[in-house]
Amino acid sequence: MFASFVHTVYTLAFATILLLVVGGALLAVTARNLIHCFFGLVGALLGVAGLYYNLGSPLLAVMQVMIYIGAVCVAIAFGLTLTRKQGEEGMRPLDIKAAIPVVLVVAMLSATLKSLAGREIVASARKIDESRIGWMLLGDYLLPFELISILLTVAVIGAVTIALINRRI
Amino acid sequence: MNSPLATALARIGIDYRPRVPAVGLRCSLHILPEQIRSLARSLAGEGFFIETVTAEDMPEQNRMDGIYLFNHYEGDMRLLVRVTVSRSRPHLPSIGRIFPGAVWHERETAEMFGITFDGCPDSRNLLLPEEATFHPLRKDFTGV
Amino acid sequence: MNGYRYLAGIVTGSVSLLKGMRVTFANMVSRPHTVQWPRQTAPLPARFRGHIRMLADEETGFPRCFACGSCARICPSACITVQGRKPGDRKKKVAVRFLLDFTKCSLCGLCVESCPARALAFSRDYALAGYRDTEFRTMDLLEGLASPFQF
Amino acid sequence: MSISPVTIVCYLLGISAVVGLNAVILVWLERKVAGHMHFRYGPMEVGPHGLLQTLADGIKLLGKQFLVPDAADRPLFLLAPVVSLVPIFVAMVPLPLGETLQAWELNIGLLLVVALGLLNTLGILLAGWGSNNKYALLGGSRAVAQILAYKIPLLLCILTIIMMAGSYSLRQIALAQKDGWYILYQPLLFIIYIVTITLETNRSPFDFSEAESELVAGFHIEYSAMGFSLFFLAEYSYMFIAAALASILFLGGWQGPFLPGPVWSLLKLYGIIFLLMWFRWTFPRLRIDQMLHLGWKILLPLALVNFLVTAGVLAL
Amino acid sequence: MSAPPTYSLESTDNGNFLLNLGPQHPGTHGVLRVVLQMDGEYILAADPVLGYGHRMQEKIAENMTYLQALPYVCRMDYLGAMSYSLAWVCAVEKLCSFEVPERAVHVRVMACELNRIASHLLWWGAYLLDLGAFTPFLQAFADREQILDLLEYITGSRLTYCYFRFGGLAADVDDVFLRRVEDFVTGFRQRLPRYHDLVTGNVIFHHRSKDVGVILPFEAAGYGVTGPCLRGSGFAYDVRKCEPYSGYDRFEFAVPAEQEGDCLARYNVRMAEMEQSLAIIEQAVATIPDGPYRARVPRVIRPPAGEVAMAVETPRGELVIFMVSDGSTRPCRVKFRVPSFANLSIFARLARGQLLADALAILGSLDMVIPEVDR
Repeated sequence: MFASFVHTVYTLAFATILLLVVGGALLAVTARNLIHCFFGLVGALLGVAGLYYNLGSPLLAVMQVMIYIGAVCVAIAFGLTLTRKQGEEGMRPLDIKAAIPVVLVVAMLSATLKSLAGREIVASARKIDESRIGWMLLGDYLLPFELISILLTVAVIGAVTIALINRRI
Repeated sequence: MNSPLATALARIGIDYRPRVPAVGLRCSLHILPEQIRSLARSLAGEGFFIETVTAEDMPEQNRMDGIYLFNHYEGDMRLLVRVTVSRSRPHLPSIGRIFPGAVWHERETAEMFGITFDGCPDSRNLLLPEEATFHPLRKDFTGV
Repeated sequence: MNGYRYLAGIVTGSVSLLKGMRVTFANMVSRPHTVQWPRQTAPLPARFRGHIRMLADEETGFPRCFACGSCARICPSACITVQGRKPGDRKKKVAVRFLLDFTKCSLCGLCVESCPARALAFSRDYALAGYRDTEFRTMDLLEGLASPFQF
Repeated sequence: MSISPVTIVCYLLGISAVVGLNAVILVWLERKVAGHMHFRYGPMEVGPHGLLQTLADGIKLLGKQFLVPDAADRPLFLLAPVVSLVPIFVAMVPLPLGETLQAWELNIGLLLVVALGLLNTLGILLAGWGSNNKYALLGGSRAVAQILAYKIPLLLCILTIIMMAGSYSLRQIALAQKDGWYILYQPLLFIIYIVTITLETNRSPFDFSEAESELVAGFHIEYSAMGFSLFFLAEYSYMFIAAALASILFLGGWQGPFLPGPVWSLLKLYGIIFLLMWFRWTFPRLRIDQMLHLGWKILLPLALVNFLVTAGVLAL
Repeated sequence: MSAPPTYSLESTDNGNFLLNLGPQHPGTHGVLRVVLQMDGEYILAADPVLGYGHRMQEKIAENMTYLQALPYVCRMDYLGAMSYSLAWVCAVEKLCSFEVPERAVHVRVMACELNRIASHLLWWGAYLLDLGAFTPFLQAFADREQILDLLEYITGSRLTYCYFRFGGLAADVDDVFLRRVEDFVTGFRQRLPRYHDLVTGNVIFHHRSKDVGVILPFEAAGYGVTGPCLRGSGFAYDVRKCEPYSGYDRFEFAVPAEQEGDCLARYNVRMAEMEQSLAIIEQAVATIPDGPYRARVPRVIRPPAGEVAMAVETPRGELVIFMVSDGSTRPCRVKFRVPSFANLSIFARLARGQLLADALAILGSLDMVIPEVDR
């Protein structure tokens, strides 16, 4: 009785996370209002963080929140607040080009599901030591790590540039 | 006596006749509407500042006087300038492009007395409502 | 040199902030200046100008006002209405109606100064409140005073 | 991973109690501090020295109508206070307020708290945008500009501490200061940290997003009743979290002589909150570009130099 | 010198928008409305909209006797009401050539200077409030309260005093008052360093006010800027010195002036002015003679026909009452040349290209009283 209640709660929590990911992603691509798109993206990224957590890596989940929501999304928001010109209303987000990613995603998903069919899915990764991640990032994966850090710099510089283009004073 | 006031007045050919400053005025002039701009330009060149632009309504004599007060930051050089205009169609040249601060005074005078300031950069009402067309400081104004 | 100025700026700036914080802290531990009205009241000065009130004649207890109307004439906001009548046995008139429109009064005190009978004085009421504006629109200053016309 | 839902519900109730009580106390404290700094008494009428004034105000706010402006973006407008408030409940989970007083010992607790602190800005942006009011919009965009300036020095501060303690766990960090609080080793870092949390909690002299004399009330200009009080609750809860973090990172958390742990925790925490209030009632507000200058040109280099020096000392 | 700002309600493309600052906004100190055309946080153009508190004071004065208009005059500038009363009574005294007893002159100067300090204190607090600091406002109030107590002691009123009369005062002052004034002067002198510690030296305050809202000297003349705003731009023009009235030539005081013309200069001028006012009050208390407080003047004032311009240095600058008398009991034409009006007219010029926060700091530093602008 109690166990089933716990199970229900977990299922509900997982369903919420899924809803956040899928709903957020859909909102991000279909909403006509730019800020709605933005918050759809935030929701989707938060949901992904939840997925990471469910997969047993809280560190990754927290990093997801910190980097994607804290840094990337804030940089996007910064850009948004500086460039409120066109696109707030009347943008047509769905045209024929939108079909391409949809087709790709459907193909990828079906392939994944097909390959997983019949196997048991275990939602638990091995517990990893954070310090090992640190050593790996500063050792074997130093170059990719540094390359990724450029992403944020570019985002910030991009925001500043966009801001400066229209500055008349 | 080589005060800025005398210099400014001499430049446009007006005699400088100082008054006893018991009434707070160093000099009082009565000039023609055409002269006001050149006077203002000459005063601006000597460093005078604009104190106010206003008017006085005299319905018995069927005239209206535009009144300008100038003063100098060196002190005690208040100049009163009166310019008589017709009460029925009052027009004055604007000095708003010479003294930018005069624009507000002219807007106020225009709405209060119905004097049109030709060439004033801004002719909206200042203190009265935007759509008001009455002129409350005229003596015959008794209320809306 | 620039680096020195940069650091010096940070240090002097921080010191100035600390100075300010010292002042506010000193404020905090000093005694508050407020008067906790209505539990405490600040002293009213002797010349306090409240709304005007009518003084009574010491002998008769009648209003001192003889309705000359000089207060009503001098009042800039025309908030005084005064009427008088002559009692049979006296030479002077006595006010029978003295209304103050306190909603218009600007408390300038010109009426008190102009009164030839010294019949007006400032009251010391300052916390007036009422349920209707009419209570202050027509304040009857003769209320509570005796009248030669009452029988 | 196997915490029963009942425990979770208990924790949530406990955290709600802390959030609510903290807000009540802080609002009262803020009014009192402000009052006495102004030669006033502050609230005096409801309860002894006005202790219950906040409660009365809360009840009043409950009874008020929550207005949604016609022109507002309704879903965003309604979502904003929730987005501001909800992360607090999660961020309070790993905070240790005593030896045993901790909802959940999490090995990455510090990162979690810092990450969730970011969501406050999103709440402000949401409110600013959803209100469809120019003042609110300016407030929202200021909040976003602000976060870019203070987050990096803040993270550098935290990284330095992590480096010194060798752990992300708040409990471990506090325990690592058994022999000497980090404030003794890192006084400069403490100052930088205090400045950044003033920025993070949107308090004067950095209250740009609500800047009363410029933007009237900034991002929450259109909020009334419960919407407004939720923002209020969020603001004071973020203060609580930021101050708790400061007491754990620099002042040894609950550790101290004579008194029990939670008492020490609260003393340090409210001491830091008092410092924030003291700032607020002393300083004029900076201009937004001066704040950016402060963040990028003063705090960031100082924090970076401090970080490098600490790393060097630790490596030796 | 440039033309006034032009803006159009339609030009909101390219990210610009119009911001309606006021008429109810904590930064405008009254019912002033400023329409701002903004590009993000920057102001492209500002257009002050006046008249929300317009009461037609000039027409009121023309419809009243000289004495009746006296209470109304105070209502224009409720923070410097003494100076306004003084200007009105001095204008009438000049028209009628009344003599004022020496004692009354001293009390007038004392009351006006106390009022000036009170007004500057309020400005000090309100300006810091504009910059986002709260404590200065009430710290200033704590001291201002003492001045109001003093003025209430002699006038019976705290804000709109109506204390001066033609030829003197409404009532005499006593020794208690003089002693209290002396106490206040010494006490306030001791408290002034706290003001400087809290604000003047503060690094944030310096950043917010230095090089912000610079009034250039030639602009000051073009707009007729007066008072501390003018003296912050390098002109030591003070009516009390240039055209001494009401016995100001008997007292020794300096006219503080600064060269920079920014908000900080205006701030420093006002702070220095408070000290000068203290010096004047001190001298007035020390030299106050015995004697009548009011000259005998006719009960009905009927000045000879003529015109008079009476200039007075109010806390905000030069007030000129221009009065035309036609020999009747009522003035024929009264013009109030109010200092805030001139000082506000330069605001649009100063606000252009500034950040919103700076514009409000500039507005605060000009020390406006909106009922005075609107009249």
